[in-house]
Amino acid sequence: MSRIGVFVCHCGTNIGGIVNVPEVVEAAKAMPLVAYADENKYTCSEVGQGSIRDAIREQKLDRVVVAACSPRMHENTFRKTVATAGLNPYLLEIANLREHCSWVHSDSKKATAKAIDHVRMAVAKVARHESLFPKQVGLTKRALVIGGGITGIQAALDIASAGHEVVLVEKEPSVGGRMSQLDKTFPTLDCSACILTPKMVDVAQHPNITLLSYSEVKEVRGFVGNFEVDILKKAKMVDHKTCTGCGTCWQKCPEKVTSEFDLGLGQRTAIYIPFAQAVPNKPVIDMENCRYQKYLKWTQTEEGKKPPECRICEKLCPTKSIAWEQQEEIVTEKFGALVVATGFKTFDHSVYGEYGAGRYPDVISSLQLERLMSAAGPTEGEVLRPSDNTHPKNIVFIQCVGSRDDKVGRPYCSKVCCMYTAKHAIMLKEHDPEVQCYVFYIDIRAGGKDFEEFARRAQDESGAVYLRGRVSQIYQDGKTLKVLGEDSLIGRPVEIDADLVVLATGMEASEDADRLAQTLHISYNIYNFLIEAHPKLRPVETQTDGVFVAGAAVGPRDIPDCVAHGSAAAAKVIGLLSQDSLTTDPLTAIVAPMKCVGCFACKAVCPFNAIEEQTTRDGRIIASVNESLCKGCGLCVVACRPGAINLRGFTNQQLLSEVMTLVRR
Amino acid sequence: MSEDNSPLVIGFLCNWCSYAGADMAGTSRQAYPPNIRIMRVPCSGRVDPLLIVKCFEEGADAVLVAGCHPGDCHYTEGNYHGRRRFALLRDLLDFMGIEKERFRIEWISASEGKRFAKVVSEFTDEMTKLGPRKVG
Amino acid sequence: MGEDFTQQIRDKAKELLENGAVECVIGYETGSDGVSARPAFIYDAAEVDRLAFDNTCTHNLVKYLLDKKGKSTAVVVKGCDSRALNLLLSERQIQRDKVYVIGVVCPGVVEWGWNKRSEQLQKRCNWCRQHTPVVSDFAVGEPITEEPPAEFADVAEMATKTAEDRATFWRDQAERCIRCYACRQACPGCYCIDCFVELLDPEWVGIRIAPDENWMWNTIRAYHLGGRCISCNECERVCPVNIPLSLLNRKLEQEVLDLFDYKAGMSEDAPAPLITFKKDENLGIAE
Amino acid sequence: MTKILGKTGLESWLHNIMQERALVAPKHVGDLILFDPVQSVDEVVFDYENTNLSPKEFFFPRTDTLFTTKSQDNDVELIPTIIDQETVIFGIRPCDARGIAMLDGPYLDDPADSLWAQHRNKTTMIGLSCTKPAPQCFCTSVGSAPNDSSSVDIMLTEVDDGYAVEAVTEKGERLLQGVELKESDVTLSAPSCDTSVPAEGIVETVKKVFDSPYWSRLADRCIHCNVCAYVCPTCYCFDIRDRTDKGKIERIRTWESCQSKGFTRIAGGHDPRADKGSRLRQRFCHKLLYFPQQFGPLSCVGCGRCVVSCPVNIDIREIISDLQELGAKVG
Amino acid sequence: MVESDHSSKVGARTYSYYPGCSLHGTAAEYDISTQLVCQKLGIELRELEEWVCCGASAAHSTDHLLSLALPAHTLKQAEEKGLPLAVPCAMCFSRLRTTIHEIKNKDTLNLVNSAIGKELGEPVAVESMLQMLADESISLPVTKPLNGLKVACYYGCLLARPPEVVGIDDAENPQTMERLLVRLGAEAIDWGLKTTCCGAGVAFPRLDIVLKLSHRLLSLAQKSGADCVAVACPMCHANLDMYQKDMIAKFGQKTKLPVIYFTQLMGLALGFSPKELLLDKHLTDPLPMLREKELA
Repeated sequence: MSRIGVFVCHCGTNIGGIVNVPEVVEAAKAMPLVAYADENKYTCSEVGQGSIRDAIREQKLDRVVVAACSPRMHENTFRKTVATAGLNPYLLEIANLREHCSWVHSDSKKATAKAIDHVRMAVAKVARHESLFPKQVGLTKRALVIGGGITGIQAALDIASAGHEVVLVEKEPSVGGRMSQLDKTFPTLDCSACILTPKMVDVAQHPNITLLSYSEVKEVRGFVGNFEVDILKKAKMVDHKTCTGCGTCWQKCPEKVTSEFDLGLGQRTAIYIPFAQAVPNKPVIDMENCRYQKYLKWTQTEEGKKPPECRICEKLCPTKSIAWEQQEEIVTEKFGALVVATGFKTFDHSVYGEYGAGRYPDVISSLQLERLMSAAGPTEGEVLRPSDNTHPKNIVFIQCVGSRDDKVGRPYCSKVCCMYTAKHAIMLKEHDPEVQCYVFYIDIRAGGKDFEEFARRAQDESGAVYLRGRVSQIYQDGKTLKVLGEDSLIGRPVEIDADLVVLATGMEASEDADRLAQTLHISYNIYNFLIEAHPKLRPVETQTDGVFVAGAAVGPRDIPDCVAHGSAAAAKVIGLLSQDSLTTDPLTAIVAPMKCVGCFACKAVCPFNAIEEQTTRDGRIIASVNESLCKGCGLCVVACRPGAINLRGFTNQQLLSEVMTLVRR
Repeated sequence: MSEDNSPLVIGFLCNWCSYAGADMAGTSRQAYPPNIRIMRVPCSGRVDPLLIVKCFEEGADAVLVAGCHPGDCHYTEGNYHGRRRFALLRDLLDFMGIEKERFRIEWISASEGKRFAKVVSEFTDEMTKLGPRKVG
Repeated sequence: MGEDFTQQIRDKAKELLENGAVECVIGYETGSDGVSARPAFIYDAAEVDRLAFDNTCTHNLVKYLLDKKGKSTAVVVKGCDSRALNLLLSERQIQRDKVYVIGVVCPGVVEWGWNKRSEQLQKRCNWCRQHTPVVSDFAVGEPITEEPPAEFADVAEMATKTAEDRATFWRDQAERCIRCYACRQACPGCYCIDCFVELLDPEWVGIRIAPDENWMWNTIRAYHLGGRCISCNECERVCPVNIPLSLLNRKLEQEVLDLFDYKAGMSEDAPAPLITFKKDENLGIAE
Repeated sequence: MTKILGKTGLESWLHNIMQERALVAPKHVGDLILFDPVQSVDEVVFDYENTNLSPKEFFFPRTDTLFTTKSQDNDVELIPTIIDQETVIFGIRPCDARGIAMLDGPYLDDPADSLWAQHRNKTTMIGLSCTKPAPQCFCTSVGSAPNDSSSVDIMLTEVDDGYAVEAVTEKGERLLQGVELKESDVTLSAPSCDTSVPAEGIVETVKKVFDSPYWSRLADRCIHCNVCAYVCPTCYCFDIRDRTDKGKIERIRTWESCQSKGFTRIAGGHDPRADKGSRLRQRFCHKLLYFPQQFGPLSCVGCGRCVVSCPVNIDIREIISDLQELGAKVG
Repeated sequence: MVESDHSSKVGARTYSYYPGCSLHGTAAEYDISTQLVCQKLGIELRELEEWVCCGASAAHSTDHLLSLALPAHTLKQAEEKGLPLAVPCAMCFSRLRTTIHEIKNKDTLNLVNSAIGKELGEPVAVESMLQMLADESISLPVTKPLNGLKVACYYGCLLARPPEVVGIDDAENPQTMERLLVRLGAEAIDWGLKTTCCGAGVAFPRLDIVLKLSHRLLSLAQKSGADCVAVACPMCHANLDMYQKDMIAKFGQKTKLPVIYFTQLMGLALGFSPKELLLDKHLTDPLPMLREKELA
């Protein structure tokens, strides 16, 4: 006869405010096998946990039900509590009286009845719990960081400096991410390249870090401590072992193509490094635009004009590093932990018809302005109007383009635009004292350290005119851009003849972040930002053990937060990899050999190939579970008609007793 | 049927998405009728048709199974299998006399707290209108 | 039809037994009423003359292969029974090399009972679109080309009733069920060591032979046959209280055809619908 | 002098019985004929060979509650089931009646089964002798006859202008009070029935052929369903398990059969009768050896239901003659 | 009035025609040019017998139900005729389309039905004349291409907004009229204020605003090199055409910019004379410019 202890929590007034806790305790006492029932103000507090431990000892309890908040919050906490009192941590069940009861129902009588039912179900389930013992599983002490922006770089450096091997995978030919496209950084106006490039070099030279640029993660298998990742290394057509990065090839390459790095404002060659300080500082060949590749394709189809055979880079390369026969290659590597730092991309403002839908060349995005202001940019730092390369005098900034706007499906605030617009206003005034900046804004959000002061400086020292209101239309009137807006503080329409309009475009999740999330089995929200395990308490972890997320891939974030996030994720990985072995989750499937008829429906449905074939003494071939691969989803249990396979922690008996106690109450 | 003959709805929620969605409904205080009793399962693929038929055999008025949106499953394929099982089961139950509307399947993600509250409210109202089970 | 088929079967059985290809030939023989057929197990070549084939040979003999695991056995199968071979092969219950299949092209079986025999075809033979065995090592009779696909009139007729009428109809059937499990024991698809209905823990179905428990038993038995039932209709024939189990099986057969475009037992390696899936299929739920 | 009750007289008599007692009679249910409580006389079927299921169900129901519990402040009181409903079974065939009477042996031996006892004395059996026995009937071969009235309370025999009435027990007589019967001198003919089943000395034969391979060969085609046991008037095995619902606990007894897998499974999983042959042999040994040794008569009344209902035609008459043949050879 | 034959034969392109009050009044030249162009293109216009005011006047700001009930009458007639409804005037077009949009709501539908005393069924397709004539599948037998004519297409507000009701190709930068005129040989200039308000709505109380907005429009069109402005709405035409004298007085605009209906330009291209197209009826006379371009 087991003795079950039920501990009902007030959670301050969160539960006690609606649910009549004493009534629940009384009802619990009357339930079968319940030997002890009590209530606590805060069961998760030290006092609360102490009362559980004492009750276990004094009342000789062998099973515990905690009726409090969601098991997703404190199941582990209470498992540790009962473990310290000498009880197997899995002889515990949590009844959700807060998120699923008191917080969503106002009728106290019905909420209490529901609470009692939830406790009754928990008691019925815990009565069928058995002691479970986690197993130790080997661990690959290697980490994979996906995304070579500042967040990924920071995470990789921290993990590597803790002595673990790191592979950093970057989709572009060079690491650096969005930050490498910036000119200055707020609020300190540090030059972005000056603070980023050293870290990029560190990443390239760090003995523990293997940098796989121009590569993408294709598939991820396995589980925490034992991930197996297929990485696609795209064909560079250049042998980076022999290439010294002397630059002859990209200086002589005849094919000029618009540069993605410069966001269409500048050009690059077919064989190129995206920007001067690129790391690795060795080029890749753009297969679409390389003249020789076009020539090769032409030879197969023989249509249209015969393109030149070119191969100039091959002729001029001092180290003969051009390797036309190079193929893309998939390498499969084992890792213990994964960090996703895939960063963000800026909002495509061409959806705004009222701002010219991308037709007016002098209406540019803020990142394009960064390129114009950058010394390594297409105009070597001279801010010129893309239409006629003249110096703009009146510059209009429009805030919240693709942020805080339901019409384009981006209701969230991108957090950093107010700050970089203030930076732009300050820097532009420094570049050219005659510049007059106007900023159309809804609210200025400058919530970081020294941020508000920085934003004030843009208005007080740099003379930027901040107009609270939205711009209704921009149209080209001869050489100038007419900006029709409104200053809602004085309630008057405003019209500005602008030489240059800069749209403060918001932040979005990077390209096909959803596909990567699905590969990693982590969830993402409707904007494709990755969902962290808990927004407040576990910001860099995810639902999947061993997969961590950091930086702007999780949500709009500025550089200081991204770096902090990168280090936080690294700390989590270091914590994980510092253990010699991992304790697996014991909630795995188990086969009853006498009942299995060997139809292997379980093997057909198991997503993790965790079902193996085993021959019994009397020659029958039956199923058996590889517990290190089994993730405890339970698909096999439902597929098994004779009920030969069961799932620890959610056994058929436990779930059935929950239903039976509910319907036969 | 509970005492005041408002319908008894039994909910099987997958731990990674729908149960978290229900938690989200809680944290954002999205009220919904208290008829539902929620059971946590690792995945919608763990919900056994035997359990669902047992609920109806024992007189439950309605069963809700909620899992991750196809493609989002924490175990990659759980809801795909679940979808097939429930599609077949729902037709069989309908054929046996349990109205199709009494067995509802929804894909609710971890961030759709409001939608969870809406689904439960709609479902409970629908069941109240449908009235008690006439046979068995 | 009978005389020629019977002789061919006898000759083949004699040949197989004499050259030791099989230890036992499972066929049909005339029953104690001298009118209807019953399964026959011939171990000795001399007894092949007991074998007979006529239009009362209804039993699905494939079920007996489950008792002959590992022993090479010959079995007489009609069109519908042969699909059970594919089912058991795909679920790894029998080995193809241990089974010698005598496939008889079946012109249809008549309504019969003990000491009763009518000339009217069984209703399942009117629906049948599988007169020619899908698997056979030795064919008896000319293959028949099939007419257009079966329509499910009986299922459609049931579907026109209101939910309450359907519930009452099945409750009456459940009232009569005496849980003798003949339907399970006759079905080639039911080979679990411990059937869910007899499990004590978890006790899915209570011990009482009462309408509620019987309703659950019939529902889950039908569900477990979803996408697996090869509609040999033995379950309905053996039921002592005449519960229309074919209605349930054919409803699921139709649903499986509509939803997954799958027909049970047609090939050895096609995975059953409920243990596979297609990512982007739209099954009309929760969309 | 035989007393006659006209058809209309019989119907009105049955109508009166129905007023204070539950009347069970053969009734059309779908295309079956089953013993079932009837609400009006016109539901009763008079001309039939025999019902598909035996009437044992009204003495040994398929599901029965032995007792329920009532608990206050943690002591538990057991409340046995009391049957106060008076029942009359009309149209029971002599073989079935004899089957019921035969089960008094196992059920009423000390310690008597209270439920069976209550059913027996609360139920009156109005027998209907068989005018034309069915091909599967062989009651005369096992010590009974189409007009054997030894186990019924009242025996009716159909004659031209009604039914000859014979009150066998005083329970029968009490039931017949107030029913005017006509005198008639018509003589009742004794219909013949299959007497070819060599049941004589079968008990000894079964003992001799217990280890013969005949049993496993016979069991080849048996699919081990429970049909034969559940339709048989003399099978009386059951299973017991507790059930809780809304706080009330009841001990349930239901039909069970020696053919089910696990019927003889013992703790630890061993099953002495795991193979098919031994389970099938158990059925016929119980009927033709163990029961006669313990209670006298063969535990088969020759109703032929198992012969008709068995999906694979395992025919007890064929088996008895095979066994006699085998027995003779063994010597 | 141009007689349109009411032959019962329904040609490939047969429309019910809803001219609206302006086209029977001040915008007669839009009506005539439309009828002529349609005749030439083999499009049969059958004017509804008892069409009523479309409610575009002050009605829709004072009585919302009235502004729906009036167009509902016309929709009912068009429904009975069973032909798609062609509507040249942007204001009528906007009212009819808004009504169809609003009666999707059951309660509004019941209110309107009770107001007009009839049951509105499934509404017929309502197309503006611009959308109908700009259809690429209509072959244009151009006899006198408008070579050298630079046209600024002006849509105004009602043809462009709200996009989900009027179904224009792009609410900010529509190209329907440009594509049509280019097929006629003209050159459509790219300018930013095609769908900006001309102020006509407040013409009486605040004429100063009208002059400011219209002047901004016309001066940008002129600066962008337009020889004339093409419009598809009587209100735009009246407002831009009527006050050019005041604009010159107030803002010193150099030369006048003729404002022409796009159907008149189509008429010219299809060979009709300016006289037939009533091109001499405009306050800002377009004929000198057209003669200079050898189009008149």
